[in-house]
Amino acid sequence: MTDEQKYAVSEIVKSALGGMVVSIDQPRPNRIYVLVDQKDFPAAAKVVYEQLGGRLATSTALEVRDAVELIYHFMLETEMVLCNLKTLVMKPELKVGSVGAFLPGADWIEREMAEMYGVTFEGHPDPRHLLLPDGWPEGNYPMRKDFPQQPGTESGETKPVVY
Amino acid sequence: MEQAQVKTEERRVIINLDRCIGCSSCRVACSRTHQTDMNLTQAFAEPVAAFPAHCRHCENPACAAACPKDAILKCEDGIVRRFAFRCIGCKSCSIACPFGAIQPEHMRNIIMKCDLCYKRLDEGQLPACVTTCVSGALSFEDPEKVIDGNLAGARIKAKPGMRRW
Amino acid sequence: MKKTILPIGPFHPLLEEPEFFTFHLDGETVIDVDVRIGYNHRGHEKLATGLTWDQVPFLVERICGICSTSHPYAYVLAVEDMLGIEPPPRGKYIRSLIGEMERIHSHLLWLGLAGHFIGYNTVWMWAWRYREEILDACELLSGNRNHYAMCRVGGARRDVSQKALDFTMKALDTNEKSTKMFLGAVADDPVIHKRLKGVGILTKEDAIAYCATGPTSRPSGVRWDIRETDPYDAYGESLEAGAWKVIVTENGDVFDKAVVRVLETLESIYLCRWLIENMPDGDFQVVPGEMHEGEGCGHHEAPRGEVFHYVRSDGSNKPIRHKVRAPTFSNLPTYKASCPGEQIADVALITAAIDPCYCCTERVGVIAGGKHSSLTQDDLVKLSVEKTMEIEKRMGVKSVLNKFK
Amino acid sequence: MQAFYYLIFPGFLFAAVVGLLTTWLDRKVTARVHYRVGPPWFQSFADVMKLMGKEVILPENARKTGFLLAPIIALAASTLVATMLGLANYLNQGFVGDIIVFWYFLAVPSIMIIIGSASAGTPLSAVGSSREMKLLLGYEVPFIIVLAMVIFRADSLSLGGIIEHQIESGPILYSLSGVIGFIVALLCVQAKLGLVPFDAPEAETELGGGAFYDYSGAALGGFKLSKAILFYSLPIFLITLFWGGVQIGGGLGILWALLKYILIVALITVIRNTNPRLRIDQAVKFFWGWMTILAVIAFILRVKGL
Amino acid sequence: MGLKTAALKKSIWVFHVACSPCNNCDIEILDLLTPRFDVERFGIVLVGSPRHADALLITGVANTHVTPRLIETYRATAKPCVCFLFGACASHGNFFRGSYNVPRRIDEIIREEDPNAIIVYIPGCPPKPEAMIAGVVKALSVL
Ligand code: SF4
Ligand code: SF4
Ligand code: SF4
Ligand code: SF4
Ligand code: SF4
Ligand code: SF4
Ligand code: SF4
Ligand code: SF4
Repeated sequence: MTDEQKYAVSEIVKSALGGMVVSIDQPRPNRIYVLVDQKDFPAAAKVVYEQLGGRLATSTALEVRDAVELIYHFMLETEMVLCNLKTLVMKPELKVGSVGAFLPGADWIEREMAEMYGVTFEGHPDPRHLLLPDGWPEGNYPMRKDFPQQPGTESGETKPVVY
Repeated sequence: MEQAQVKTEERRVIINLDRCIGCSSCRVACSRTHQTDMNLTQAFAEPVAAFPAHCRHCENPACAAACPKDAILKCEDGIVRRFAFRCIGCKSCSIACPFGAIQPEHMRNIIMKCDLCYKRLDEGQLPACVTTCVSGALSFEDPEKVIDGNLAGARIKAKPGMRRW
Repeated sequence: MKKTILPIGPFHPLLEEPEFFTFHLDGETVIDVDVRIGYNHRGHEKLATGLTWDQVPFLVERICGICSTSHPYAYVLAVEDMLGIEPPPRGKYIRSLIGEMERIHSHLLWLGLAGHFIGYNTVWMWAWRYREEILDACELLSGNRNHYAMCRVGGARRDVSQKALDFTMKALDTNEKSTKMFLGAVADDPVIHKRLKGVGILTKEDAIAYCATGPTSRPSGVRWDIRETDPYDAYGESLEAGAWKVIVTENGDVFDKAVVRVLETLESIYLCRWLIENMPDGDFQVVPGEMHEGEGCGHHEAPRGEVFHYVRSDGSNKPIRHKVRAPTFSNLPTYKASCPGEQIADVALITAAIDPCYCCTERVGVIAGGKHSSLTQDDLVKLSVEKTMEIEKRMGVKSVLNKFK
Repeated sequence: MQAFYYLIFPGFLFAAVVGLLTTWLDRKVTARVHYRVGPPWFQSFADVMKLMGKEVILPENARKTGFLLAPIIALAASTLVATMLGLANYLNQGFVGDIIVFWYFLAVPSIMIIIGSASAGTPLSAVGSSREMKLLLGYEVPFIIVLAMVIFRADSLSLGGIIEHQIESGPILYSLSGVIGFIVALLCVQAKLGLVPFDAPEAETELGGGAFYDYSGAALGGFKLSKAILFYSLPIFLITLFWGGVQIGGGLGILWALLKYILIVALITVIRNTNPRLRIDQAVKFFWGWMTILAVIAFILRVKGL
Repeated sequence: MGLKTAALKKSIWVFHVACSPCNNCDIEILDLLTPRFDVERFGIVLVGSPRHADALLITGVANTHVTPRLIETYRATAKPCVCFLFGACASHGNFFRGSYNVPRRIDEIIREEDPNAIIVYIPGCPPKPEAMIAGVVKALSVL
């Protein structure tokens, strides 16, 4: 695959997704970032998975100001391009259709995002805790910014002066 | 001796290379004082001599800046110390130190580093290496007063011995 | 109904990482599987947001002790992707070399444990003996036996000496011999054939649906290897030079998974050799410039499959989001596809073939006809060993042990 | 004199020392098979000594008496076994009671393990206990048939009588029925000692010590010691039954006896190192099936005079 | 030095407690059994029950899941026993100190359970197998 061929992939993705694309960007030949709307999201993922033959590497959730951003990283193995499908899930409902419903590979990662960020995946086959203990308090999402405990706090052995 | 007047942080172990005979007694003394850690690194001026490469306890230590785990810190008394439990053996400090004064401890997979024998200083004793040096090459003084061209690095192109990778 | 739970473990010397399995059984046959993980959850992703960019490689290295270079590798690739940095060739080669050395030692480790699972402890002892040599070479190359700390944004963290490379070359030579011996022992042994063939088949469709990676998907005929499909560092050049090839087999059973791993070890040995022979001179790192806003993805083919990292920066000295996906995370759910319909005695083997990190706390609840009792991982291992013995007996073979003498 | 017999030679002290040395030999040989160096010679002594100095933890639900008395009785019974054997073999002294009593005392340590672990009141120990019980039931059947075979052959119920018979008409081992009986008895001994392949009751890897899971300190030490004494006495017992006993006659007699002893210990060690663990029901099936059939064959051969 | 201590020094039975480590420490502990290091030479044996153990080899950090298990195991161990905190994680918390799932350090947990516990720290990440042997030797010299 030459770089030109890789750059052409964004056109393929664009035509496959049709009207669902809000914006598409290809900063480097092997990375595509596609933004779709929240309500189109599972449908778009289905297209990438079934029509384009994407392998779901994983998905990332991250907190932006008034939404949780979801990024599903699909590896298009034949095109040798990583296609990142993004959407913004608006606070405070934080509800989005589940990809795990038709793609078993997304099952676990959606469970993880649900417990870490409090996103509800509608239609998820098995919405239980994955990593956190079962008795973890409700409404306490460790990866959110408002989670009380800050990482990296140390109580040192001696009081050091950091130059 | 005059340690009562001078604060710890102003004195360092100074090596006079004209006197050093490369006997390594200082390393043995350092190792004995610190149980198993051989805190003192050996430097080589090939093919002439091997001599101790003491930690300078820098003003702004490069080793501490490089440590990802804050395992090396400059403490209130001016001594740059390594905290064994925090060290993860990544040896970034060893790469960062411009004097090659840090050497990995091969057994425990952490690094070791001169701590200026701070326990002995608290008891009013000189550092172990200084007391042991047979030829009087080591002294424990305020570097400002003795800079006369004797310092390691000023005369010989030092080549740190332990950087094998 | 009486309920007996065997509190085996929770800590057991031979196994590593805790997971909790629930197997639904019909007689001896598995109908459904459920896995509960989280015993090892330490909150890496949150911790990463509290560390500076250069500290994170050390943190992610500690996700895992076996694929310990894969995570920093994927992370630096992600950051380099974000910043658009191109490391100098020597740095690239050093990183790839360490990555491949890790694959060799990890596969040998797996081979040993798999031998233990089917009841051949001699395989275990021998594989780990050969692994020591590789670890020695790693120690000479990087200064550490396990956590190598060789990856840095913009290249390798340190240079490697010619002496270390020569030693590695020698270690590779001896290792090639022993790996070939293992290959002979595995591929030709009738007992192992009987024991492993046709067990725990993961079909191509399932492998794709579960998005399995690495040596879990490749035996099923899915040619997914990040080193080939998204080449980075020295992998693209070496593949073009024909130094190694991607191993793909068709059957998807446990036997194929074992064979793929052994063959991959060999390929890694060839690749390491090529890397050492073609190691370019020059600088091994560049100083990364200013951090700016952006996002980047990096992935590396770890011994167990694809490691995926995603970073997002707001221009400060700390990442605002760092996502980590370890290979087992996507490989483990394939149980659901490969275990049902198998004998309970084979489950240990199937799980071992995926090569997750087992642990002591791991207990298997057997739900059969309303009666509830617990089987442990060890019971599974034992069942597995027994089945091997049975087959041996049926075939009138003495013991495979003699092979390794 | 009686006290000397029981406590020093050939009783407790002698048996314990030889038994512990035998245990060490076993471990050392195992290590060599694994390409390791293995423990130093005093290892077993250090182990027992250390256990004696450690705290005994009483599990919460344990029945104290049973739990604590079991190791003591086990130790006493195995000492008794060793003494009786020694008296009959080395000192040519008979004792009140015969081989049936002897057989009974041999079973006592196993029964004590069952009682002790059952009174610990924890699931792991309970599983270990039930496994030990099944194993005991398993191996006693062929064992007693073989014993009966020997008794018929020697026409005597006492150990001394059996030895005398063998001195007169050659060791029992040198006949077809003797060989078959010996094999069966050896495997039963293996099970009695709780060694692989019959170590299911105390499987380290599965049950974390199984029957002994809840024992600690001196109580565990008691069991270990009793096991060690059995490790010494059972091979001697086999020699007594099948191989003409141990006569401390001339210099060569001792050497020959030692050779026989080491041979049997080596056999046991080899069996233990070349076999995987059997599941408990397989072990019971093995004893009730093959072993019993073999024992019966030996008996029939004996009746036919072979 | 009594006979008891002498015997203890020659026969250390260890029990491996993996809290939530990164596997590396555990692999190194397994390495101890393999031919290169063979700790049985020194009478060190890995046992399957904490009640038989003289020493606990604790690796990793105690996250919320395993903390109760750790306490349970410590209670089940016959005293005197030595706790070896194997690795930077166990001795200090490594990077994971301050994580939301790692509430307390292991030595704090054990000290709370038994203020007189003998705790030996073996720093390093992972400590080499030699370090563990050396750690045992050092611990024995203070017994
Ligand atoms: S200084 Fe001492 S230890 Fe070092 S070489 Fe000389 S005699 Fe040996
Ligand atoms: S180790 Fe090196 S950098 Fe660190 S204080 Fe000493 S001399 Fe300075
Ligand atoms: S080796 Fe230890 S002291 Fe040095 S940089 Fe790494 S963690 Fe810090
Ligand atoms: S010569 Fe000066 S600047 Fe250079 S390393 Fe030495 S002290 Fe630092
Ligand atoms: S001052 Fe103390 S610690 Fe430093 S090198 Fe000398 S003896 Fe070693
Ligand atoms: S003891 Fe003195 S003379 Fe000997 S090597 Fe050290 S500094 Fe040089
Ligand atoms: S599969 Fe995961 S836990 Fe296991 S070795 Fe790899 S990264 Fe570590
Ligand atoms: S100390 Fe290091 S090697 Fe050991 S478990 Fe912790 S992170 Fe892993």
